[in-house]
Amino acid sequence: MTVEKAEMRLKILYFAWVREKTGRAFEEVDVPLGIATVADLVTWLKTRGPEFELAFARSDVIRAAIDQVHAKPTAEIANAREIAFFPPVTGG
Amino acid sequence: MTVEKAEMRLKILYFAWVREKTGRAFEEVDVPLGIATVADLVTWLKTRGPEFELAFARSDVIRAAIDQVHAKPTAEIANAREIAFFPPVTGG
Amino acid sequence: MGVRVQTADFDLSMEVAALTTGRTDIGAIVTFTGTVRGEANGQPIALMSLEHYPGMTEAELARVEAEALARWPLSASLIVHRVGDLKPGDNIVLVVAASAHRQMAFDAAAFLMDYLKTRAPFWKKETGADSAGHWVDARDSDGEAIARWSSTG
Amino acid sequence: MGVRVQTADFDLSMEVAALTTGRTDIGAIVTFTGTVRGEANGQPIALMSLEHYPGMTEAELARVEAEALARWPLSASLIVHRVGDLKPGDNIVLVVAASAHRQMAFDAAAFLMDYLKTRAPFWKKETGADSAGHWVDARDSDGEAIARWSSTG
Repeated sequence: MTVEKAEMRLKILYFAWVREKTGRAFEEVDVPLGIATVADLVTWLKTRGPEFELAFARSDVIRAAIDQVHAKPTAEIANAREIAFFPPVTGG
Repeated sequence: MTVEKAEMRLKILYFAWVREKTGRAFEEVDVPLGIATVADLVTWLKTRGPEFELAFARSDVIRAAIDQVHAKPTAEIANAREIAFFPPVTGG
Repeated sequence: MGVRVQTADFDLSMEVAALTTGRTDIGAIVTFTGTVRGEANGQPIALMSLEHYPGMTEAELARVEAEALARWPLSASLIVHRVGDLKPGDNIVLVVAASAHRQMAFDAAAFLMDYLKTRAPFWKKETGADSAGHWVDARDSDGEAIARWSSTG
Repeated sequence: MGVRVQTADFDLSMEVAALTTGRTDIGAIVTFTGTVRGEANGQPIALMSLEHYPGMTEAELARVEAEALARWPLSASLIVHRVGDLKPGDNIVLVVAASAHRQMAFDAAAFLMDYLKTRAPFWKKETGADSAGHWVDARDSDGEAIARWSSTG
């Protein structure tokens, strides 16, 4: 992969059953222009194949973090370096 | 001391500053007839000398236990074996 | 379920292990350790002496523990209270409450401490650097702390 | 003030001693230990696997600890969370809160646990005796527990 538009290159991480369903722990992706929010990114990810459609089928329960801080679906992803998707946390 | 009326013989214990002021940790006393409650007993004890008058001067803050159970001033002392007087507890 | 009064120190890990080792029904263990502070009312203290009422202490602590067990499904609980002469930094008291879920363990441990502070027959005497000793006054806030529990029974 | 994520077990006494030894400003130390229960929803479990988000975990735990310090004058605090494969009875998490007075230590420890359960990026997977694994669902009561704190800030 060559980096043509650095501002669109994102590291995406998946945890717990989101990781199991997407079949990967992380990837670097080139996100098309026009993807402004976390919700936009989820919509776009679901178009990338059946494993993503399955992983994000229950997108209402999936949580996100932008650069290691919890983020809402409406959060802007501009300038983000890394975005993570995961189920509600169950530690402690 | 000989036990003439077993029902009037009481073991009385004193703790913390009540002990220091009465000058004793415990004693066995023959309580006269007519002493019915914890409050009656305090009133009678105060007649036994200046150290008791001093020890029970702040009788409103002194607590009592009858047979190792917290008791109110109005509690009956009939059938008690041991009565204790002490300041509010400060453990823990 | 145990209650002990002792002059010796206690070890947190050993006490918890004795209650929980080999058990898989416990999910939450809360401990409270009370220690001697080096100052009281802004004055340094050199020594803290703890006096108690033998016999009544054990009976009262057992009653308090029974009340806690009637309120919460505790898996295990323990109260250890030291007596005698202690120095700043020394342990005074240990309360352990173990339960399947965390809120019960927290509530039970706080309850045991509140009752212990207002009912268990212990008295503290502080001795300052000048060797003047004075008995610690009961704090009003302890009475308020215990009042919390009367409406939740 | 510390936050650690580790595969190794922890020792309660050693962790508390590391926070408090030599200090005489502490009067109350509350610890919470979370352990793996042997059953989930009535089914025995053989293994509990804990996954986390390295980097975010430490950052989030540090933020939670900073919030606790903004609310209570804590003398010391510590969060240790294990990851990897654990068995029933094993320790999962340790929270320690030390303060001059007991109510602050209790409140701070409960607060740290509530926030940890709702914000720290850990996920538990239980494996039953039949080797079937499933991810633990978040409990609604954890969301309610955290809501308590928003009105007391």
